[in-house]
Amino acid sequence: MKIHEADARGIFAGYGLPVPPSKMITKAGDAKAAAEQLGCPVVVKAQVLVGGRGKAGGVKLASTPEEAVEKAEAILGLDIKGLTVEKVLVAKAVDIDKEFYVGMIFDRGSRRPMMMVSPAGGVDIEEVARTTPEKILKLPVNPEGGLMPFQVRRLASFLSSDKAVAKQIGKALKGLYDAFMGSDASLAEINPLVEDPDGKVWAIDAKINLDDNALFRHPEIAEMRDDASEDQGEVTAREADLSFVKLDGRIGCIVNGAGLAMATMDMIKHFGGEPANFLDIGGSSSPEKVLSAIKIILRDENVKSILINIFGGITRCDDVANGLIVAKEKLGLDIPLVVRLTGTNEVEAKEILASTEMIAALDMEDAVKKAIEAAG
Amino acid sequence: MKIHEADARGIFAGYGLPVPPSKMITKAGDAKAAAEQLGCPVVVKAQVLVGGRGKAGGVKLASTPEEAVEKAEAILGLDIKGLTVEKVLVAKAVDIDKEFYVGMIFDRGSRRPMMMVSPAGGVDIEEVARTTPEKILKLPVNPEGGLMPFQVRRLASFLSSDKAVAKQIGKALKGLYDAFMGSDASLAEINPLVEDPDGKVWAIDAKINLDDNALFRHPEIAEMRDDASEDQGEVTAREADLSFVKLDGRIGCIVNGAGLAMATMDMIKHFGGEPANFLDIGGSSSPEKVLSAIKIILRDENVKSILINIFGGITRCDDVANGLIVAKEKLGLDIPLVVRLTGTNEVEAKEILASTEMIAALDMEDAVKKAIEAAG
Amino acid sequence: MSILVDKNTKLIVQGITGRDGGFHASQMVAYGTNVVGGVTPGKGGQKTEDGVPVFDSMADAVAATGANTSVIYVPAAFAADAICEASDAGCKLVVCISEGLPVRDMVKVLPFITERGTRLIGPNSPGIISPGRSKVGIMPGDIHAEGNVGVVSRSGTLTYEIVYHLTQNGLGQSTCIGIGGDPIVGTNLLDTMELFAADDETDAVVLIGEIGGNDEELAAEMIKNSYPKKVGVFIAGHSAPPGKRMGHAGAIVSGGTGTAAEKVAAFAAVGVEVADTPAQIVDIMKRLI
Amino acid sequence: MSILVDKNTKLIVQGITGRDGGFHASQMVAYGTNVVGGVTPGKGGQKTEDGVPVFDSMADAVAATGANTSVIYVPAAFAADAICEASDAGCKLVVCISEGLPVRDMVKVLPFITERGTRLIGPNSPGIISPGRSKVGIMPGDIHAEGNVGVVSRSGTLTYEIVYHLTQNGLGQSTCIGIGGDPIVGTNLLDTMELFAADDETDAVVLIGEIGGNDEELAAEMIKNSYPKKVGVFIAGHSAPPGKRMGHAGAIVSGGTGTAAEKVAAFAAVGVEVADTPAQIVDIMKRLI
Repeated sequence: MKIHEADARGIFAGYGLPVPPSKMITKAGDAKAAAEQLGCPVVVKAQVLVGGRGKAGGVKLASTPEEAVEKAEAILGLDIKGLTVEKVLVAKAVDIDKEFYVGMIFDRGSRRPMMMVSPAGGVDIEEVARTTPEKILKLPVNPEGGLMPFQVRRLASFLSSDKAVAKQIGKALKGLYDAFMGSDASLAEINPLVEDPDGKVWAIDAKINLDDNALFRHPEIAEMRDDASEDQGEVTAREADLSFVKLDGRIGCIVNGAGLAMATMDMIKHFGGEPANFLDIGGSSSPEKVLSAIKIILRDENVKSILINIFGGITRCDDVANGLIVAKEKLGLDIPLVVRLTGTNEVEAKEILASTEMIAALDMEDAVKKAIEAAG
Repeated sequence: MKIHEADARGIFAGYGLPVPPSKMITKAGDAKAAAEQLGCPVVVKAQVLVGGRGKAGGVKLASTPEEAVEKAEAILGLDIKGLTVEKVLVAKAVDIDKEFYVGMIFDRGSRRPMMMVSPAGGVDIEEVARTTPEKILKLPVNPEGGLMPFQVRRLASFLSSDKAVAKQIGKALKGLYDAFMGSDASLAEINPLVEDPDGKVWAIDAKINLDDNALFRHPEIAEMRDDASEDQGEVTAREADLSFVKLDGRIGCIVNGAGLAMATMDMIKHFGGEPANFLDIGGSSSPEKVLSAIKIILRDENVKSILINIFGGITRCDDVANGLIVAKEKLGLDIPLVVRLTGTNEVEAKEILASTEMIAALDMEDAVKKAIEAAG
Repeated sequence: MSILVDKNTKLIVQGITGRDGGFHASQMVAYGTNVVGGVTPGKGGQKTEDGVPVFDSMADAVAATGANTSVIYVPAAFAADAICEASDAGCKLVVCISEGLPVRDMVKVLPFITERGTRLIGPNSPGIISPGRSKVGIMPGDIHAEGNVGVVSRSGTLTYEIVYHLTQNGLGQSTCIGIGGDPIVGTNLLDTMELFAADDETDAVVLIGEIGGNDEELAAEMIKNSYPKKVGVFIAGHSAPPGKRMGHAGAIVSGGTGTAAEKVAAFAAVGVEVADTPAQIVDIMKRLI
Repeated sequence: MSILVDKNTKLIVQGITGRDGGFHASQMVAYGTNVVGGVTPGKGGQKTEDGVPVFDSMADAVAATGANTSVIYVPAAFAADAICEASDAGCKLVVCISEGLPVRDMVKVLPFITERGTRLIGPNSPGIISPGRSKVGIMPGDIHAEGNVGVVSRSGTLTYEIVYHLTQNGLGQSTCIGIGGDPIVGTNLLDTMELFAADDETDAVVLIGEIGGNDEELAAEMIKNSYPKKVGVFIAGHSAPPGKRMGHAGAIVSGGTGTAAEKVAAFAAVGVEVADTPAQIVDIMKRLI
């Protein structure tokens, strides 16, 4: 789950990170009071759950309260990668002398939490990793001992040779580690962590992605979810316990299993079609889930045919077939459905669907070809 | 470091353990108000830092506030194993249906924290271990994961087959583990943890010994130290950074190193004498430490001779010799000193002591024999 | 031989009285797996319809049955505890079917079980099957056939799809293993490739990868540095957009790395054929063997 | 051969710019130990009086020198971190002289270093010496002599006392090791006995135990189940009262167990001679060899 920068700043501040004070506003007029209270200059930042805000004009500096209002007006309502800006953060600006990147992830290789730091901050860290990998230091952390002092010293001294600055950075790194582990994050980063001309260190940006599987432990964080800033199909799918990603093609897909769903999309492309979505109905799927899946796909007007590809194992084919019958009845489906069902209770499923107009397919490849044909 | 039961109860309560309410008092008359406030019956318990209070008459039940005052009067001023009772705890009494032992230590074998539980509670657990070891379940705990739910279930079901009771016990075990680790204890135990006739679980006793080496992390616990309830020689020694244990013999000992100090005491016994103390002046010992050591030994009027046994390594023999000279001057020592110095700067040390009346020894055995002789 | 599970497997099903655990316990018994017991805390003493005894704890179950393997079907919030319990009770192989485990739980579980010499498959794994010998998981048994092709996969149903094609075309399997779709799993592609390398009965390996991470790239590197078996590959997720989690927590292209194209290129660079469609893997394997 | 340290030991001194670390670094250099560097954070780039280079971190020190061993003289509150740092930097042997480490720190350190294949001696150890080859610790070098008696001890100065008698009587030592007086140490009596068992140059072992724990009882059990070397024993603490910590955190008789009498009885039961005084150990060892 992604949360807004403003919420991530709040979490970081709670772990003692040096976050400049800020105010979240939704009306441009409120920027004046915010800027006056914080003291100018301030920075006005679009709060949307995508990267690249700066390039899209979503981050602006203001040196007077009046200018803050102007900048807020310019940013509110902006469209950034398909998302409309409805909130902006007004934050006390910090003079920047040096910029660092500091981040925490889980590392697949070491199977450990891992801290990554770079003295090349403020830019896309993946770009740094590609072009100048020697500017990144990565250290896996044993969770039983936590981030150890010797690791903190090593990471901090990689960023600054100034002892007073390195000490502040070290404190920030400990806070970042604790925030990452404490909130069950899958990513926590500050880009940039900056040193101002007085040698003081500030976290002027904040990003935290949460581990969806651990949200049950953090109800206060789960409440930070901002459905309005996400694709509505994906929100509905999540509520129906389906895994869904919207794409731009004409062929809707309903598949059981993430790997098979990706392979189905790939095969649609392979044979010249374009998938409209990724949709995994998961393991033990009921007729209701199938109904929800079809509803979600039908929200997309581009969809011209729907491909159902099920390899029954834990999923029962008759459950899927029953869901399709219900969907047909309730939604009066008027676009072609191509159905491929194999595995558990396959025979029963075929009987259920025998008298319908749905297009039966022999196997996955046949199904994909028929769905492309049906989409026209 | 040992702390009073009342303080241990406070720590346990902070970790959510079911500790009945109580009041600490120092005047018998205050027992009335305490008993009235808590509600009778109450139990009045001597607060001394030794075990076996019950057998010594230091724990009594009172069914009225007046009786609580009587019992407090009887207990205050009592001598328990050489310590005078100056504080009593008045605690709400609990009806006991079953008694359990639950405790945490560090296990040398597994090099892990270890939980020990027994359904034979309320009695000396070491006696249980000797006579019916099958009544004790011990589980080492990996500190990175903590006490895991499956371990809690196993331990709790060892104590009670009643699910509702086992659940409460499980919660208490988690609290005990957290209290042990959180306060850097070397021992934390509840003996007994009890089940009352309504099936409710209570921690009616509390014992926590702290790891002296970790007290720097717990200033609030370090303040619970009660010097008045300890041997004054040992308190003074601790303040002088010496390791000292008082014994009953006539020969004082000053040795560098715990093993050598024990071996010196053993040898005194072996040759028919009795050591008056264990005293380790430690590694890098200064002349001041030697002076402090002699002062502490001289507090004991039984001491008739002092044996100084030093094998210099990190300890310098000349430092010790200088300390002896200073002690002689300042304290006007009139009891015989037998001195054995070997190792680092031995020659210098012997020069320093050459003109004194101290009895020089060739080796450890010679020194011990001379000290016994000198004590007469 | 096959790897990890065979006729010597003595299995305990953790969560056997639950819906999924109960269903699949029966399926495994029907397949011929030696299911010696089940565990559900508080339900010890019962027997399942198949006559499998239920115990309160893994310690009890292992003591009573001598089990060496466990398979886990408990809810995600309790799965980390179940894994540790199985390991602590002495199971040397634990297969975790449960999905949705917090990653932080996994990083704490791994040192615990490693210390006890336990291998974990999963979490979020469809399980392992050595056809004709033992099935430990949720895959449909009847699509498999005995043979000499090892299959290792990050997927569930996609594996069934490919195994189905293999079996239909006379390519039986030594062992099929789904390592699980999470970013951090107990046994990864490389670990499994090593096990197949040492298995006499496995002549060739089908590797079914997907987007996310760099396990496939590392496998390609391993093959380059000499690998004793032939390998055919399928990669899912060519059409996946960056930054989106495609179902599996581990299937996400981030920062332009972990793409299907990169993985295909890595295999191509070391001369390993990658199939365009699941069915094509049959042709590749027939050529290799 | 000797055990653990020899002419191949390349040593880093952690805390080399401190009082104790500096003094003993010089002493070790003077003894002939191959001290290749020292570490004190923030003091990298300096050199000691003996010309030993100082580094900011163990990672730097090991990278620059190829060191395989470290010895630690930092204050107790920083010692756990120093142990982990040495292990993480690749040292396979770490000797911790510092005393006063919280036990909770130790239980967290041990899994960290075990995973990295590092052996820890101590904490609160006087160190290890293989006479004539390498001295890593604080023991006086000149009381030792080369020979074929292994010495393992829970004490410091008591070990010197006994080694002094051995040397005076012509019994040189292969290696002398003080495992440390804390209740939880990285390498215990048993571990060390196993190392001596496998050492060609060690013909007999002197075991110096003390009250507390049951390491000595386990050693007796090990000897009973066949031990390839002769063993002589001294136990300190016969006159220690129960419940009192005798200096060492580990030296405490609790609940009537861990007494010197029990330990002597355990050895007597398996036919191992226990000396009444430190000097007597010489007679025992002369009879044994």
